[in-house]
Amino acid sequence: MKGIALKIGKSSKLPIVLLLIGIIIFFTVLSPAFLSLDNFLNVFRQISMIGIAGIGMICVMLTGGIDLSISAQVTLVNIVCAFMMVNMGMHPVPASLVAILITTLLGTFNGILVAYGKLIPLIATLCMQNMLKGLSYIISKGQPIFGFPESFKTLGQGYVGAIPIPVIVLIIVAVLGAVFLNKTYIGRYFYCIGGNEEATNLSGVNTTKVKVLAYSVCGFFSGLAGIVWLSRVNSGQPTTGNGFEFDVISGIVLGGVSILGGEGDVLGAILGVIVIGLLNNGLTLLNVGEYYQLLVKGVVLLLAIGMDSFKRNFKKN
Amino acid sequence: MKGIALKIGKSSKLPIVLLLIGIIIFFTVLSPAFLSLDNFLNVFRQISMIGIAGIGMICVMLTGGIDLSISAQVTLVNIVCAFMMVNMGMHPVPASLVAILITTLLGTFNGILVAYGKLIPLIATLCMQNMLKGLSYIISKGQPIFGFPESFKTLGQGYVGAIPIPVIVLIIVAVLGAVFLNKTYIGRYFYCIGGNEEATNLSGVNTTKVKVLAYSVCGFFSGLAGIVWLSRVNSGQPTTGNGFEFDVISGIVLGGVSILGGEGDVLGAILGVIVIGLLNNGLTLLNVGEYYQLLVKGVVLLLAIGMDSFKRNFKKN
Amino acid sequence: MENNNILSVQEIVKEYPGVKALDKVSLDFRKGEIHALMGENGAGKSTLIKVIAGAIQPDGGVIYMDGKKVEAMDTKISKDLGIAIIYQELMMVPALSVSENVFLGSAVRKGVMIERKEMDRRSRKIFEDLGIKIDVRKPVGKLTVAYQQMVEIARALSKDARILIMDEPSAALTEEEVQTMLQLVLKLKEAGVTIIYVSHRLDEVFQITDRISVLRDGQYITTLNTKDTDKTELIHYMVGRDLNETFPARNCRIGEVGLEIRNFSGNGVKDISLSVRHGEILGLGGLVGAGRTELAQLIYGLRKPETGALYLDGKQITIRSPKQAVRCGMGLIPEDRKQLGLLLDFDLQENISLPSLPRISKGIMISKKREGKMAQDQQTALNIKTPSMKQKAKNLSGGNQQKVVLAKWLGANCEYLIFDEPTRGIDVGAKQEIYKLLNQLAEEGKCILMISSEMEELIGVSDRIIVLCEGCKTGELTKEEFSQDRILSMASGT
Amino acid sequence: EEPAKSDALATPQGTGTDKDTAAPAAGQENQNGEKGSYKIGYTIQDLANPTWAAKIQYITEMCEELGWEVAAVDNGADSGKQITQVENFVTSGVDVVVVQPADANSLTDVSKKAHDKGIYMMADGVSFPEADLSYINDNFTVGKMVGTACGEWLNKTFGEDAKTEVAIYEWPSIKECIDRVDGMKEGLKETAPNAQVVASASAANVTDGMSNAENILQAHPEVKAFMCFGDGGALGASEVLEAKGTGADEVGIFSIDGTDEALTKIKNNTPFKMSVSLGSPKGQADGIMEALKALLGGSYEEVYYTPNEVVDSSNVDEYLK
Ligand SMILES: Nc1ncnc2c1ncn2[C@@H]1O[C@H](COP(=O)(O)OP(=O)(O)OP(=O)(O)O)[C@@H](O)[C@H]1O
Ligand SMILES: Nc1ncnc2c1ncn2[C@@H]1O[C@H](COP(=O)(O)OP(=O)(O)OP(=O)(O)O)[C@@H](O)[C@H]1O
Ligand SMILES: [Mg+2]
Ligand SMILES: [Mg+2]
Repeated sequence: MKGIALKIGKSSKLPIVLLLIGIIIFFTVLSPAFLSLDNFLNVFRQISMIGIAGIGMICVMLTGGIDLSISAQVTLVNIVCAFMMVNMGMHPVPASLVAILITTLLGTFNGILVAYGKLIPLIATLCMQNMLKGLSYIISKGQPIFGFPESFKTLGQGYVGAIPIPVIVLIIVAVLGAVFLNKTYIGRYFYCIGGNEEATNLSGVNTTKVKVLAYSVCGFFSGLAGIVWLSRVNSGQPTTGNGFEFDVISGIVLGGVSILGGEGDVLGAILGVIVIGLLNNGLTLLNVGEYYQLLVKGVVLLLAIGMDSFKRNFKKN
Repeated sequence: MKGIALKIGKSSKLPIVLLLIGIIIFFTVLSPAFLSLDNFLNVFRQISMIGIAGIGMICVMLTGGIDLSISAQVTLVNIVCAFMMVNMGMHPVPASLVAILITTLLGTFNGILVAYGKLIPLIATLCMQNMLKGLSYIISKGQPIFGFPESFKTLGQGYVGAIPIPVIVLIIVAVLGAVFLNKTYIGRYFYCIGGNEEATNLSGVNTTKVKVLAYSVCGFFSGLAGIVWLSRVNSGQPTTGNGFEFDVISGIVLGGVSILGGEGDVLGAILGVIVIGLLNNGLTLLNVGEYYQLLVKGVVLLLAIGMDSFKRNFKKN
Repeated sequence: MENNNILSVQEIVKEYPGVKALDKVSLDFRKGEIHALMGENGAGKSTLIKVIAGAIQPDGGVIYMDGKKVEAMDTKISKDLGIAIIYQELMMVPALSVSENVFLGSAVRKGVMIERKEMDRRSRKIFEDLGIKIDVRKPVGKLTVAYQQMVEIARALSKDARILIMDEPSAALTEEEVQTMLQLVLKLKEAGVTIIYVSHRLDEVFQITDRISVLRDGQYITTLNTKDTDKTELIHYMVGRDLNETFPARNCRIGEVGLEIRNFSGNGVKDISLSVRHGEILGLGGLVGAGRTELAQLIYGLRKPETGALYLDGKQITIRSPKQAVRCGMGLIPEDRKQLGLLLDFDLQENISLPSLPRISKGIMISKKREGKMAQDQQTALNIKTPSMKQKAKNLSGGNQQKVVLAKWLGANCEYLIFDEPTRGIDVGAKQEIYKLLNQLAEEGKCILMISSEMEELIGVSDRIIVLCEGCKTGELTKEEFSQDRILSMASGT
Repeated sequence: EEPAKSDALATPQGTGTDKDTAAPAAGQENQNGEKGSYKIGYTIQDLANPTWAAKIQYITEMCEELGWEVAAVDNGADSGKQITQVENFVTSGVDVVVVQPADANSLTDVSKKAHDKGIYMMADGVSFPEADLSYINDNFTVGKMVGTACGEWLNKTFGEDAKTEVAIYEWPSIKECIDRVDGMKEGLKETAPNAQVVASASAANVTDGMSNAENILQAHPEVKAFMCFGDGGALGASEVLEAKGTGADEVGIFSIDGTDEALTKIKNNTPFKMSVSLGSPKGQADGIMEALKALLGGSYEEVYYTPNEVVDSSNVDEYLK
């Protein structure tokens, strides 16, 4: 705990932490329902899917790439896993594993397109997004698939003590992700590639393979997020996940992950995602209408990143 | 004409031109309705808004930025211009001009955020998108605004000879854009900033101001696109423009505009946009269902950029 | 093939569009020798090194390591064979720490986990051996070029290589640091490491190498035993004609004070006053980190000074941005040409015309004719070696790139020029040309402020020298007072 | 008490028994007895949909008059987001959550949470199993009304034996719209068996409606009718036909929603022939308010249906204000 506090003080996390504190104070003052363990657990459960998929996205973005197809991967996981359980009578566990395997392979395919095929990540994964979306519709014929075994709900809706299981999954995933990115040499390769791909390659690192790996990891976490999602909503829907990639990307970029690659970490990303989650939650608690929510969210985020940028540039001079 | 042909042969346009030809042959064989002047004019009219806004987006992307708020700018223009005409009884011409002025100013504001405020373009303009969307909803209360003066239709629905006016607007804008980017030194500055901002700054270019200008230009063209759009649909809708930024960005990136800045041109961008327009058109002519359209579009675009990338890398070795 | 050849290349060919970078080059390197690779800018030295490293694939030819043919060399194989390389271009990951960069691609690890403490410890040790104080936890991006170069050297040293290839490792270093490094190189040689050394500094080459091979225009010319040759002969082989390696004389007609700063502080420098007269070259000396680049940034409007005033021809002017500086007739040749001097993906013509665009335009329309002519003129004037001015800047050799940066400012007709390490990484021939150019510019009455870490250059070219140490001005020397010892003692603040 | 029959035509259906089994007892007593002020959380699929937006607007106004509070949010047809919103409503302590479900099967868990806290769950548009009260429309029937009207018009205009071509605007990612389209096809088949659906495209807004109409007419110039799941796409098709100068008797457009914009077109003798009104936004709002009052009053029916009324040139003036 002290370690983290120190780290925050030293690193560039200060602005986002301040923002977080600011938001919490603001909403606490205005809404009595806001500051409660219950509500915070709510928020955490709500952001858990974004957070889980975010961990994968960090990997890709560190290498200087991006994966817009994660939303469609989530959709596909929803449909495929639901289909296997309902139409093929599979047990939830193998069905989930197969679904995650599929997105991991899809991620790998994205990686191959980008690393070996040298396609522009933005466009390649956008194409994949379209294809996977189409595929999900075709499999489901546009209809929701529901009626899962009762046990399947546990992952998305269950609790361990007072803590929702998705939150626990998120925490585990985040810790693993942080260790992976910080402490393993493969994680460091992601940073190296984003920072200077040529230099990394010249140092004898097979940057192509490492990049593929980043996308596979991303696929894996999208799959996991998709399963948690499915279990939470308890019905496989072809519209699930629309726009999800944007939530994920904007959250982690707010938390300091650079779209140019080479910069960012799990802690920051999670903080960024939490900020967005709290904003959504707080504004609803305050009974701010949808229209005004858009406006307010825009202004708050703008102020937030403005403050951050100001800090950074102020320090420089 | 020969000049363009030569240019295409020499430059990197070959793959996208081949793709275009491939698509045309493919649909011509399968659908008798495809290959006709009428249909092509149709397609051009359909893509004209994307093309017009695309010209502005090129400017921003050349400098290494991006403007996700263009969709919301289009929405705002729709609502504000409609509001001025219907609720305030303004004449279409001043109403349009005021609306375009507003988006130009909004673009300038984006530019200030990015250039002076040093905010990350992706996030800053995403915030703006939210805010402007919220604003449009608030102004319109979610209701369409309709009942414009009859004359207003001309811009979006009229013809000069056989050619739809939006197409003419697109052509004029594209030619102006091409000249601006290719032949003027300010256009060159956009490229230079994307190529190496610091070096450009050291060479005595006020990169900050030039970047602001790029966003202003982008705002201007979003405004123009919005007015054409409003005139075409003849009703100001608060949903207009949702997802528009994606169409624009994917079209021009397909046409070779780099998301890293410094690369791309108007001709390529327009070709990219046309490819997407023809795909949409051809697939509908063939009565390919929504689900399968997504799949097919994904595959075709992937093949297209794959071919392009293959060519590029093949040539290198 | 001789037994004691550790590495040999046979008939290596590498062609780029319009350039034969390597034309059937064959060379042997003996175990445990220090072998210099010499040649003008663009001779093909770096290309040969990249072929050996497996960073680029040759169009023809064979590489033998320990007498065995190496099929399809790549970076991984060369690393495994014990070849370590210091590239001419800095190969850094800016956001990562010094020690992670030192161990880039070969992190110390236990299983999949990296051992950060161990890496820090080992890199600290390497820097100690090099006699350099550096915070190994600091992100490399925060270091100046000189320090990054040190990191590059440390990286090669960390590898316990059998063959160490150094492509202009000294280009960014000061005399003192070069000496420390050379001592280390000699120590490595004693330990049996083979060293291939590329440098444009003849002194270094004669000081440490055993043999010297010369390339010219992509062709192998000859190999000489260092002790059997001298500078004149070597230069003859390199440039294909005789050239004496002294500083060209100049009849200086020094005029009025042109550029003057009074009491500049901020950006790491403290209370600096200096003035440059028309027709004068003012040298700015000091050790790495003395704050010379920072001072140049202040003058050029890139950073805001906290105090102080700037006068151009007696008029006080506040310069807030490079744009204003350029408008007032200033030009800056930055020390890091790749990051700050050039648009690498743009062609030479576009690079050269950039500062002059408004001037050569009709209204806002660029006149392609004038632009082309301007580039052509500069190519002739500076003898830039390239098949075409439409070549991308990144495809030029280091020396020619530097000429392009110079061409930018010469084309812009600047009155006050700041040169930050103008001959870094430039061959003898080109150096001479640049010295001549400096003289010529001075004769035209321009004010020139030249930052240089090469003592001889500083003394040979300047009319007056100012020395900085830790951001403060520690001395000023007139031509008669020039001496290496005095400058060094001022630079180190003693 | 039985909700008074309003002109909203909100007709209570069902057994008429008090639903105190499902009704949360705890919430009822403290909220019913003491405060006359209620908080309502409303999550709707798309707040940019003019009908829905207007409906919410009316509801908000009516609630304000009563001193109630309404928070309306947009779930974008995303079931995950919807659950989040309901959770947030539950946390903020509303009395009723009204849901226009993005997915009727995904609300089990949150509904339980709501019920545990004594909060009512109400369905708008589409029912879901845990809803205490449903205010719904029957999408298949509505679709069938469109199909029937279209078939009758085709028969009348081109004769019963004519092999006419028909295009459909769908939105296949939403179940309710799929039901509507199924109903359209059925209605058309029953009334005009010779008519053939030659094209279907997804068009939810005016812009897509226009592009698709242009493309469809290119491929099938003989298309005589457009059946649309909503007024958005239909308005686009109408815009294209009007611009082409197509006469009102040449092509017909049939749609659902009954928005003012559509009704204006119907009145002005354009190809736009009819739109099924699901009650004017005001009427719907009235219906929902009645249902809400009944629900909060503790005596309510399980299901209330929206009115489905064909609006065409014969009765358009009654609906246009
Ligand atoms: N990627 C490339 N594309 C095209 N030409 C290239 C490329 N790399 C090098 N060249 C050309 O090959 C030639 C040899 O370049 P090289 O970098 O090997 O020279 P060098 O001897 O290292 O020069 P310097 O001393 O300036 O570093 C030059 O003419 C250069 O322009
Ligand atoms: N030990 C060090 N570790 C890291 N950075 C250092 C160290 N010492 C100095 N620096 C950096 O170097 C800067 C000064 O370097 P600068 O490039 O201005 O010197 P210079 O005199 O221009 O030298 P040169 O141009 O020869 O590299 C300092 O502001 C500081 O940021
Ligand atoms: Mg070289
Ligand atoms: Mg320096």
